[in-house]
Amino acid sequence: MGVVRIVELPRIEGHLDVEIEILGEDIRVRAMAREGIRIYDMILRGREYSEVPDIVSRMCGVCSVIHRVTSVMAIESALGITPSDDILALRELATIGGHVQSHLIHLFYFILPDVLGIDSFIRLIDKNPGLIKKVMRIKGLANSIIEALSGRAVHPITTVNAETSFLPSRDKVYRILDELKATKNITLDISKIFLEAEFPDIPKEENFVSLASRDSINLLTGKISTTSGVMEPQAFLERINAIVEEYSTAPHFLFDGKAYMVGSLSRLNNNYPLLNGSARDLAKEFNLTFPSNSIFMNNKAQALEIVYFLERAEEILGRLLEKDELKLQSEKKHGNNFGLAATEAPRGLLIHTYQLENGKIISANIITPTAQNLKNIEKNASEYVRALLNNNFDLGEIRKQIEFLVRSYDPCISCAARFRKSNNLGKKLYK
Amino acid sequence: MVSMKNPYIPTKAIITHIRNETPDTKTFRIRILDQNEFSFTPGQFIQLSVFGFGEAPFSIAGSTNEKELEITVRRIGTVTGALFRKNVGDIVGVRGPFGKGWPIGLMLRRNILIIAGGLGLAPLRSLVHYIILNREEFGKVYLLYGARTPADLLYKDEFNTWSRYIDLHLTVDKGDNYWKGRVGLVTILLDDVSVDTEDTIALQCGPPIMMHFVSKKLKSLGFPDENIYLSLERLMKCGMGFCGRCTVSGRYVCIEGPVFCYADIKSFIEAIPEAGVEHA
Amino acid sequence: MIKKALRRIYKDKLRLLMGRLSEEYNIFSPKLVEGRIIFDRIDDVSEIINEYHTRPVLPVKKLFLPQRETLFEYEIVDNDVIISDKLDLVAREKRCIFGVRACDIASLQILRRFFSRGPGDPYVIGRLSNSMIIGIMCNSVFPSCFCHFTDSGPLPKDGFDLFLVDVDDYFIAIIGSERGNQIASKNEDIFLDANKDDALAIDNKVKEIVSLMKSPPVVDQMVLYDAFVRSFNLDFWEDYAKKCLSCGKCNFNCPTCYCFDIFDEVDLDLRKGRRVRVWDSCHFLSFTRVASGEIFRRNRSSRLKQRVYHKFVYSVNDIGLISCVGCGRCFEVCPASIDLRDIITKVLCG
Amino acid sequence: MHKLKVGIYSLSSCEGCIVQILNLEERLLEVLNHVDLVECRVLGLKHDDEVDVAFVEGFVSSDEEATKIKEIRGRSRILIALGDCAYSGMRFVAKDFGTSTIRADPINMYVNVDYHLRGCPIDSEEFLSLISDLIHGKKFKESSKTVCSECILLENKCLLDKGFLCLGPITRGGCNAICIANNKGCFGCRGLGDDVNISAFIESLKSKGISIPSYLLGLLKGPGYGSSQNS
Ligand SMILES: Cc1cc2nc3c(=O)[nH]c(=O)nc-3n(C[C@H](O)[C@H](O)[C@H](O)COP(=O)(O)OP(=O)(O)OC[C@H]3O[C@@H](n4cnc5c(N)ncnc54)[C@H](O)[C@@H]3O)c2cc1C
Ligand code: SF4
Ligand code: SF4
Ligand code: SF4
Repeated sequence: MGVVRIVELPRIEGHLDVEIEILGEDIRVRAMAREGIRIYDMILRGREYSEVPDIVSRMCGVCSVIHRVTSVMAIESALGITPSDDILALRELATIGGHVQSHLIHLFYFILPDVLGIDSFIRLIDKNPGLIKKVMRIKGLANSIIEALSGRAVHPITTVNAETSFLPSRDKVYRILDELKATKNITLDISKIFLEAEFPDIPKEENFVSLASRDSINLLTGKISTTSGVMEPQAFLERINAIVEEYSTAPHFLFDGKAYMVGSLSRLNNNYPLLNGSARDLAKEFNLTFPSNSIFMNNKAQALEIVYFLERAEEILGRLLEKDELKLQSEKKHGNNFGLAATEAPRGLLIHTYQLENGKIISANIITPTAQNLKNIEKNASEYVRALLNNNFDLGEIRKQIEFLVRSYDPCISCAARFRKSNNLGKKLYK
Repeated sequence: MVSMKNPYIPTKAIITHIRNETPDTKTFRIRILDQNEFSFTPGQFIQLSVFGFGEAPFSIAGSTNEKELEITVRRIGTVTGALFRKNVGDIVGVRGPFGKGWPIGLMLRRNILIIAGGLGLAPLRSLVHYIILNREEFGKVYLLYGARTPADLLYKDEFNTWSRYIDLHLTVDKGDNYWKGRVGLVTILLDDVSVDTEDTIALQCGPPIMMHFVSKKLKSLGFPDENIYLSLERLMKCGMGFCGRCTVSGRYVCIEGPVFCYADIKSFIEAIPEAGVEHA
Repeated sequence: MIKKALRRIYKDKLRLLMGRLSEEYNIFSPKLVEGRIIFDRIDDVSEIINEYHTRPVLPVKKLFLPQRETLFEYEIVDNDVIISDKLDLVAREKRCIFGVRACDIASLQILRRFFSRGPGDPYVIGRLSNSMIIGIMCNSVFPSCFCHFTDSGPLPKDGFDLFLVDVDDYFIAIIGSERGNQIASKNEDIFLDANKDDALAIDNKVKEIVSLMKSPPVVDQMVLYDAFVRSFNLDFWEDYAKKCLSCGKCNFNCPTCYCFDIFDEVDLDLRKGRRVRVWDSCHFLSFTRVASGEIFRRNRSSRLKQRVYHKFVYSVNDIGLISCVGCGRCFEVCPASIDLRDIITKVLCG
Repeated sequence: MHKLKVGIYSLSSCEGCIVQILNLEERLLEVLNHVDLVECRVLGLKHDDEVDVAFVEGFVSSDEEATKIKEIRGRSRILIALGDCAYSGMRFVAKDFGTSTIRADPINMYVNVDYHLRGCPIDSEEFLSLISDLIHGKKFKESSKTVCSECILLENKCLLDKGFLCLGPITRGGCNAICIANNKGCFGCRGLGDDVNISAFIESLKSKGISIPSYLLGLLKGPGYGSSQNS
């Protein structure tokens, strides 16, 4: 039947082409990252470690918070610094702000048009201004959490750490708490739009990877949970490998030779028992069951997470306010100059590793969620095409559905893209 | 206590007439509301507000005996751009007049040599009108005026009238097919007239580079410093000597100027390049 | 020896006094905000800090000529403009500024003189006349202080209502105006009679402070003026220009730098707008940029000289006073550490 | 009144400048009352026709992107470079980006740029004032202040005096010294100010005992390295 190329898939973060090739029974979908090269792993070499957080936060404008926090934690681990619990709590708060912001952009600006059959969220300005205002209010709230903790919503300025002990003023904290309380119902309202939406059901996902959690859904620390068990991040790193596809400027990752999925859905699949509060009630109300094998459920998982994270933020703030003084001193032992941090970005597992020498970076490796998802996207999209063909969908419709499917992974190509097709950099970086 | 009137607040005024002078220059006639007359000395300026865009200084180009005021404006930026989009009947704001104008007292019964370049004719036009109205009070009057091209000459349709009273000489930097007059910088016109340097007051206004050369030439012709006057252009925001932007050597161009005597300028410690005064 | 009337205020009575004053006046004072001491409105007298050893980051001028101020607002309706003057707000507010040091008091006198010229600037002058000034004498000096040289401190000559000199457990209050006098007589329980030694105590304190100060040898101000006039074209200015970063910090931090910019701000509808003024700096290239693109002080040295000459020459021509009060703020904040005392010494020594 | 047709485009970038625009929330709605946003991939808007104003974020890293920026210029009346990527090829954030093997060309290497909004990310207030100027037909003027002077207006304590590196004295203002207000030295994401004095700045760092990063010396090298392009 031929080849369909979706050029610069609209409504995702970054530039991705998707090529659907149908040659009889042979169906292949290629996720072709087109973002120009932004080789962060390379430009970090030779830099002072203190410059790293400012630079890596520029990997992505949507998830700049988590990149910043992850790099700081990896460098701390290289220097033998263990941040105090209070520092971790403050960082988790900032991260939550980032996640909620990112999920809202994904769900409303990117996915909602698919649900409503329109081209853009901004068409609702006239049709449903009330909804737009609600979404903007919650997004504003998420941003104000980031701002209070790190100075700016995009490319945060500080990361709570021992060196720059920066604390939000109590004023700001109370304002945020008030707003969290005042907007509870709005958050529930807007999440329900996705929880009640009908999505296609394709039970194809199998390999879910995320941080393993103990008492709340972990975002910053912990082991990694996979279908082959829970393991230390280092062990996980040894079992994944990057493939350089000549059609893509981003690496594609496999775990034990197989495609796997990271993101909201993986987090909930692996940690569902920890989902509590209103999010849990909502899951029950809408008969959602986790683990789920459908990628479209990733959208519902994000909607639940928005509710969960905002309640979690309220809880953390309340807890911190009760303390007379926060402990911002970190423990310092001798570091061995190698640092690794595995965290949960809005879109899934994120790993930064750095090797230092005399305070300078000699190598860096940043493994982003989207890069880890790309193979999975290709695999599931191929199967979805087959299923659609079997149901006699025409190419136009198939194209739409594939866009929807790819979008549901919430891909972020800005983070993932790493090298140029024409040179061997990719091969060098990922031997 | 606080004085009654707030000098930062412009008086409302209405545009009553707009005339195109050149492709980028227009003359606006403005009537100040609730005010029957507007008195000023030629050489003074006003601050004109276009609400929403800001305020800028413009020389008064009209006649002293008229109730309405005229300014000639070149479109160059924010305020002038917005003014050009205005129509007859639109409201603007006016503060002023500000500054000291041409030294009319000193000029009485003496010969006058006026040298203007480009838009610099605007503040001199009101002087020309004044002289014509009071022609018998002055001796010989020369007006040497240069523009870039014939199309850039301001107030062309007044030249005939002017010529009946004063000695008008024109030049352009670059002529066209119809131009029969002089071509060259305005300084060449100084060769066309023979003035008595002792009893002539020279007044100039124009781009800095023009005034620089004119001053040099006047000096070489033997004009005493006391008989040369020029109008300086500096950035000014308040017009009342507060914002500090227009000072030269600590002198406020908006209140002590814009017209300065060359002899004064020479005593300034800061360089005034447009007057050809460069210390150090 | 001081000629003005003196009283005694025991330190534990200060808050009581400020409390009473706050019933009539809005109180402004140095106050601790996130680790910095800044001049600001205080809601409660407990915010008045007892710490007299650091001075606010920005001088008191910001309370009279704010960093940013709306001069008037307007509304464009059909083809008309309705202007609403913001001056009323200024005129209505009664303020009491507490904790002003001698150098800042002197700077207010300079601003008063300057902004009274011509039609007068009703905002600055309005605030000056609505504000009661309660000064306080420095207990120690900063490394950059040289108010003795400029004859502006440590004891101010005039321009205050009350001026407190810190002596052990009490203040000697110098009555500087009729308004100050009234306050004293209305609060006799707080303003006790001064002891006959108190005038001497002030004298000693002044001597002590002056002896701590690193100020250039005092010269007659006309001598200083002439020396500056003679030095305009000397080469050493280039050396300073090489060091100066043209960052403009010295302007903003100087209690007597007043230059400003004015512009209009308008909402997207082009209906409601306001005319705003903000501080500007003669160190910026844009300061003298005219429409034709000409910049009259393109050389860094000409801009640096503009600031310094304004203080010691132009200001004397204009208002009869030098407009440096010897606070040293400009070089305290200067990233290049260009010390004005150094410049003065150079100028005086030839 | 004719509403301006506006497009937002991105080349190689993190799209943070667009996120910064989206983060205006309700104020963005007000802007959208006055302009027609006709094209923006992230928002799913396609237009392929002429626009009055094109905002472009990101730098050029391939021939494809070079073609794309020329195509955009060809159909836009006013073109605005958004952020440090588009303005300088991200040199002011990543300092030596683009000087090595990586291609990161500022867009004005390929097309005429009418205005720049500097910073990484752009400052939302500055974006709003640019939009307002465009709507009202004014010329946008970027700040002539330095970050250092904006910092003192906020009455922050100087970080240089505390011994931290801060590029405020040589960096063009307009961000309201947001980094220093958050207790972190400016790293110069808005590029150099008017007539800055880098060698004097290096001297002053030396005298304060602050170690001098190598890129500062690099800044001294060539002319045109970030000098004002908005004039
Ligand atoms: C005493 C006096 C009398 C005058 N008389 C007249 C007169 O009779 N007629 C007349 O037309 N003009 C006159 N002028 C000049 C007039 O005031 C200016 O043309 C006017 O202020 C321009 O205002 P604007 O808002 O339109 O321009 P602006 O928007 O202020 O800009 C004008 C130009 O300045 C440059 N510029 C300004 N700021 C910057 C910046 N930050 N960065 C880069 N470039 C910048 C730009 O090149 C711009 O095109 C007079 C000026 C004075 C002082
Ligand atoms: S010039 Fe310097 S020392 Fe003098 S008053 Fe201003 S800041 Fe203080
Ligand atoms: S503070 Fe220092 S470096 Fe900055 S402009 Fe003033 S003199 Fe120059
Ligand atoms: S302070 Fe410096 S680094 Fe921070 S936003 Fe401003 S220019 Fe950029």
